[in-house]
Amino acid sequence: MQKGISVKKLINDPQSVVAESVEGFGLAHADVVEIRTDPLYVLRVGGAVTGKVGLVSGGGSGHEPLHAGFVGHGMLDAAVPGAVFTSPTPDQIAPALIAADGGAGVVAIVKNYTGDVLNFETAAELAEAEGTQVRSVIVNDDVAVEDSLYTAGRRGVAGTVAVEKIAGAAAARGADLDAVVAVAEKVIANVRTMGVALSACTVPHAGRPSFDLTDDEIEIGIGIHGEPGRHRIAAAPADAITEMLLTPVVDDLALASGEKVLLLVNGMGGTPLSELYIVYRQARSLLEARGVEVSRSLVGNYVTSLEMQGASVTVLRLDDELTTLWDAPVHTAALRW
Amino acid sequence: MQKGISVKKLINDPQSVVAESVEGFGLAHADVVEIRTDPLYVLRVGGAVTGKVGLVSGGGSGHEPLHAGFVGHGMLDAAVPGAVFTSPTPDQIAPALIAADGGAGVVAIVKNYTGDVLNFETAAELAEAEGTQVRSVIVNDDVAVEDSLYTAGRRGVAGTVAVEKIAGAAAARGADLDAVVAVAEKVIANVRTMGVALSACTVPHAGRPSFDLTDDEIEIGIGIHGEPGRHRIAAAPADAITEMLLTPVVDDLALASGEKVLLLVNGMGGTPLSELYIVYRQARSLLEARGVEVSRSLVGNYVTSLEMQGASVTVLRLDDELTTLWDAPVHTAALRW
Amino acid sequence: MTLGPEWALDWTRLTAQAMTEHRAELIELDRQIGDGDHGENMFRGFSAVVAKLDALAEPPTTVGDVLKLVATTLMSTVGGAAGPLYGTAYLRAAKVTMVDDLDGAGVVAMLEAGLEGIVVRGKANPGEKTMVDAWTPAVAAAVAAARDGATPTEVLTAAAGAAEQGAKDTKDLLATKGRASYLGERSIGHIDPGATSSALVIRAAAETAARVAG
Amino acid sequence: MTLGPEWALDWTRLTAQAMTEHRAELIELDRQIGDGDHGENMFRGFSAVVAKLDALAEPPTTVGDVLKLVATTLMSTVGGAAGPLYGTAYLRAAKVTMVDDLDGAGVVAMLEAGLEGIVVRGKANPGEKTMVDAWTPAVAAAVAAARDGATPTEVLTAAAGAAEQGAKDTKDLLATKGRASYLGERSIGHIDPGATSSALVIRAAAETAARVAG
Ligand SMILES: Nc1ncnc2c1ncn2[C@@H]1O[C@H](COP(=O)(O)OP(=O)(O)O)[C@@H](O)[C@H]1O
Ligand SMILES: Nc1ncnc2c1ncn2[C@@H]1O[C@H](COP(=O)(O)OP(=O)(O)O)[C@@H](O)[C@H]1O
Ligand SMILES: [Mg+2]
Ligand SMILES: [Mg+2]
Ligand SMILES: [Mg+2]
Ligand SMILES: [Mg+2]
Repeated sequence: MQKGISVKKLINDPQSVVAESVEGFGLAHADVVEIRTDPLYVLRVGGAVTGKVGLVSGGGSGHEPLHAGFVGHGMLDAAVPGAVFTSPTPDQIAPALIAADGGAGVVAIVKNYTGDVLNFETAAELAEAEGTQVRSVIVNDDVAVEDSLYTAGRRGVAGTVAVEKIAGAAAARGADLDAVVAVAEKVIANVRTMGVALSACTVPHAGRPSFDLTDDEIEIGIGIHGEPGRHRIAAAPADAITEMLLTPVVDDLALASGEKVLLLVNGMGGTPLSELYIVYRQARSLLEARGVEVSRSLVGNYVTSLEMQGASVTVLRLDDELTTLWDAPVHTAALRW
Repeated sequence: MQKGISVKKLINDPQSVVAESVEGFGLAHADVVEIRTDPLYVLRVGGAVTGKVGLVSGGGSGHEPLHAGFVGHGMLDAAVPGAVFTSPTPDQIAPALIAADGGAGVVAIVKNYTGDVLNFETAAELAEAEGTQVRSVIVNDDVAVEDSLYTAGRRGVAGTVAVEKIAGAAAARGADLDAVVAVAEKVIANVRTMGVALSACTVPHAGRPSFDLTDDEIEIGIGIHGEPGRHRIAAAPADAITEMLLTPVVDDLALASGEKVLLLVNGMGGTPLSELYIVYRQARSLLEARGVEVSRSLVGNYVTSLEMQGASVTVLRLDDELTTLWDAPVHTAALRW
Repeated sequence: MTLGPEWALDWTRLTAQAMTEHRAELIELDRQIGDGDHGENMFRGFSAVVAKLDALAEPPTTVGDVLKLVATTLMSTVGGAAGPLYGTAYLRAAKVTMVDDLDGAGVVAMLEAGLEGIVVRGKANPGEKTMVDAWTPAVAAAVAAARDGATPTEVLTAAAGAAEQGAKDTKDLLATKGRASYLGERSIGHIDPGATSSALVIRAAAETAARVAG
Repeated sequence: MTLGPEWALDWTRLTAQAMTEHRAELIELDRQIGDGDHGENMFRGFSAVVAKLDALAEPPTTVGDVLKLVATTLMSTVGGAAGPLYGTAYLRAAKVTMVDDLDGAGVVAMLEAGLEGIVVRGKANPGEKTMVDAWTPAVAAAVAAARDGATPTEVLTAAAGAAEQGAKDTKDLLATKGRASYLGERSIGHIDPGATSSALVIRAAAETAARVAG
């Protein structure tokens, strides 16, 4: 087997990974979340805030701290974890939607994968039947998936953090359902991401790495489910790789000189923070060379793919509204200011 | 070569890893730090606070976010990064000590390694010669190193975060040099750590993993420099491993029923957050079974060993003073509340 | 020979057994062009179905009762893309099988409803490298066999063979739906996991029908 | 024959060359029982020393001048344990060699001062598996040779052989100082990197002395 891959894990039974991990998470962060089991979901401590639009997200596990790490004040009201890399089921999602409803309706933030979209769709129907108004937004920031005519459409990846943070801030300051959906859609329209993998990851139940990569190969255009990327190239210096990631992002956004952006360098889980800052340094310098101002930054492991080594570069075009909402207070397990 | 090891990195020239990474770090966190080059160190933005005791730490790089990620308000005033896993030199440390001096003297927080101790010793002499009063505390929380008669003494590992946070809070609320040293020593006397590695890490210039481990072996009692541990055992479930880590920690602290503690589960860099919460869950349950109350928690990658897979369990005995100082506001790149 | 609720129970249990036996194979197929969970998802779902069957107080009185239980259980335990797709397929199939016994035409109607459910949910056309590429030839073969007056067992056996061939034939297809579509050209050369599990489901139907038929 | 500043320059450059050539070997030794940086540290330090030598405006007038430059440069570029230890060794050696020329006794005094610097800083006793275990036999051999009236070259050659043997003999020792001590029993069976680099330093001294002596 190739290097860069470990099949060893700090787990007990592969079947109970999600339940045990979420339980530990709930114990460690009892100041911001409470855990509901059977069905399993994570709720903001104290439950829905009366009169506030609720925000719910979810998806397969393995991307921690996404989504549970973003439940709390000023971001999500509930998160629904599926099995590792497997979208949760409607009977988990629907109760979370209902629990997050403070009477002003709920926005479901769904990453664009067939499974997530279908399961959230059904869940929304179930919740609506119980009297909870649900609106969904679909995050699809991954520019690696080029032509949506020939694919299931762009994937939702690291840009999800920006959607959750900004929509969460809008809801916290009292925006109504339409307004929260509108600002979420605005983020989605202005955020793009591209990722690289230096190694694969190992899904607990699979017991072997998600793809095979030799010592001098890397995958460009990966998603966050350990899937192979669009193409494989020879290993290259960080500066060159960063340019390969940033260029399609900037081009797709058609960023012009003078614009301001949020630059998010996201680790896939197994890459040292120090390397993320090397990528950040180069991405920032390339943006500045185009006259783009990096007015906000985030560097760290936010939307991961288990222990995969690699990173993604996300750019969000900012205006005053989005900047103010980004800066608004947030208090969750993984994001706080 | 064994699995669990990648020699691929998101870097450019191995010789410039630290400089580029720190540069990126400084750009991303210009709200809390400023970077000094030649010699290289990280300073709290705006420099020393007049009348406040300065706090400086440092050591080899490769443990990010330690120490630079803890520079800011309520924690460190300066951090000095050496080459990867190599203590910085006196001519880097001395200017940082001097720059952190607001007139009330400086406390140097040194992890107990021969290199760090010797280089900080020389630096303190140089800084004293320039009129900066320097006191040093030596962090040595690693219970894996059993008998200091036959070793260089216990190593400083993840407990360093608690020392820096709590001493930083004391300094921020106006404690004088003696008082800051006293509270740092109190933390040191009451904090213990033990770690495990599931895989090794690769130092950039070495180009090959720091030790060899087969697919069904793990190392118990590791440090944070990719060194092998005290012994090697067959891979085991997370709950069993956690017990092996927690037991010597609790025994060494002689924790009694009814006591309160801070429980820190620290990732070595390449282990998913979800697994750290599985370890946290079991460590907490074992502590509670002994009647020990986990009144504060921290789970995440704080003192890492590049991309090593593994974790450490740290317990700090808390009293009201330490709890209040732990809870005090902090605003750094990696710790904020 | 017709097929009743007893058969539907046998079919379901044999499907669960097939998912256990082929769990690793389906994981491996999904690892190649997806995210490596399809075998685990189907295994988890059908294990839950068997648990539900074991706990049944009353024996089901129609084929549709069994299929509805399978539908709701898969929907709430499988997750991913396969959960809603199989869930809807079984739900639609249940609606047209709320009868004691299925003859050849009844079996055809059941398969048609299943395929319809998948297409309604997933909006895939044939040739997009999905489970539709197992179900479409299966339904066509079933229709042809029934037209020739085949027994339910013969209808299902024809459908199973066609589904297996359909699944194999996904190898040369370029994926344009589901997770494999992200791979673009690199999806070619790999068999679709969902089409493979679909063929297992239909083969289990045929095998248990043959047993009932004696 | 005596050894002057020219020799000290040659010695230093040859040491730098040795650290370049043995960089990977020293990293590998340190990887086994330490943190894998010793070769890189010594390489970085002596590369900086050579850069400083190349930039010298005036040629140094004593051996001590050269050794002092080496000392301060190592101190500010090596880091880790080796930086302060070698730095202090060279600094102490410099203090006793502020002369034009060293005879056999002068060479002995230089080596003794170097060892003393290491011990003052690191507080290791012989047998703790550190660089002290190369320097201690080296000094002993140098003392013995000088007592027998050996030339500086002969003194250094004796010291180099003893240092090499001392470094080799660290293999069977249990480390109780430095990073290797954390390994406990597992440190046995590996040669100490710092003792090995020490032997390289002293061998370079002997080789360049032999060249000067013709
Ligand atoms: N739009 C679709 N229509 C029909 N089948 C689909 C569609 N999308 C995916 N599939 C099927 O689902 C299978 C994958 O299921 P699974 O791995 O369980 O879910 P996920 O893709 O969410 O991980 C694919 O092999 C394919 O056969
Ligand atoms: N207390 C000590 N006294 C003498 N030599 C020591 C001592 N501690 C360590 N050493 C030497 O230092 C060497 C390691 O140097 P190096 O790898 O550069 O530093 P570090 O251990 O900080 O990574 C060891 O091989 C040993 O010879
Ligand atoms: Mg999946
Ligand atoms: Mg070192
Ligand atoms: Mg899948
Ligand atoms: Mg070393």
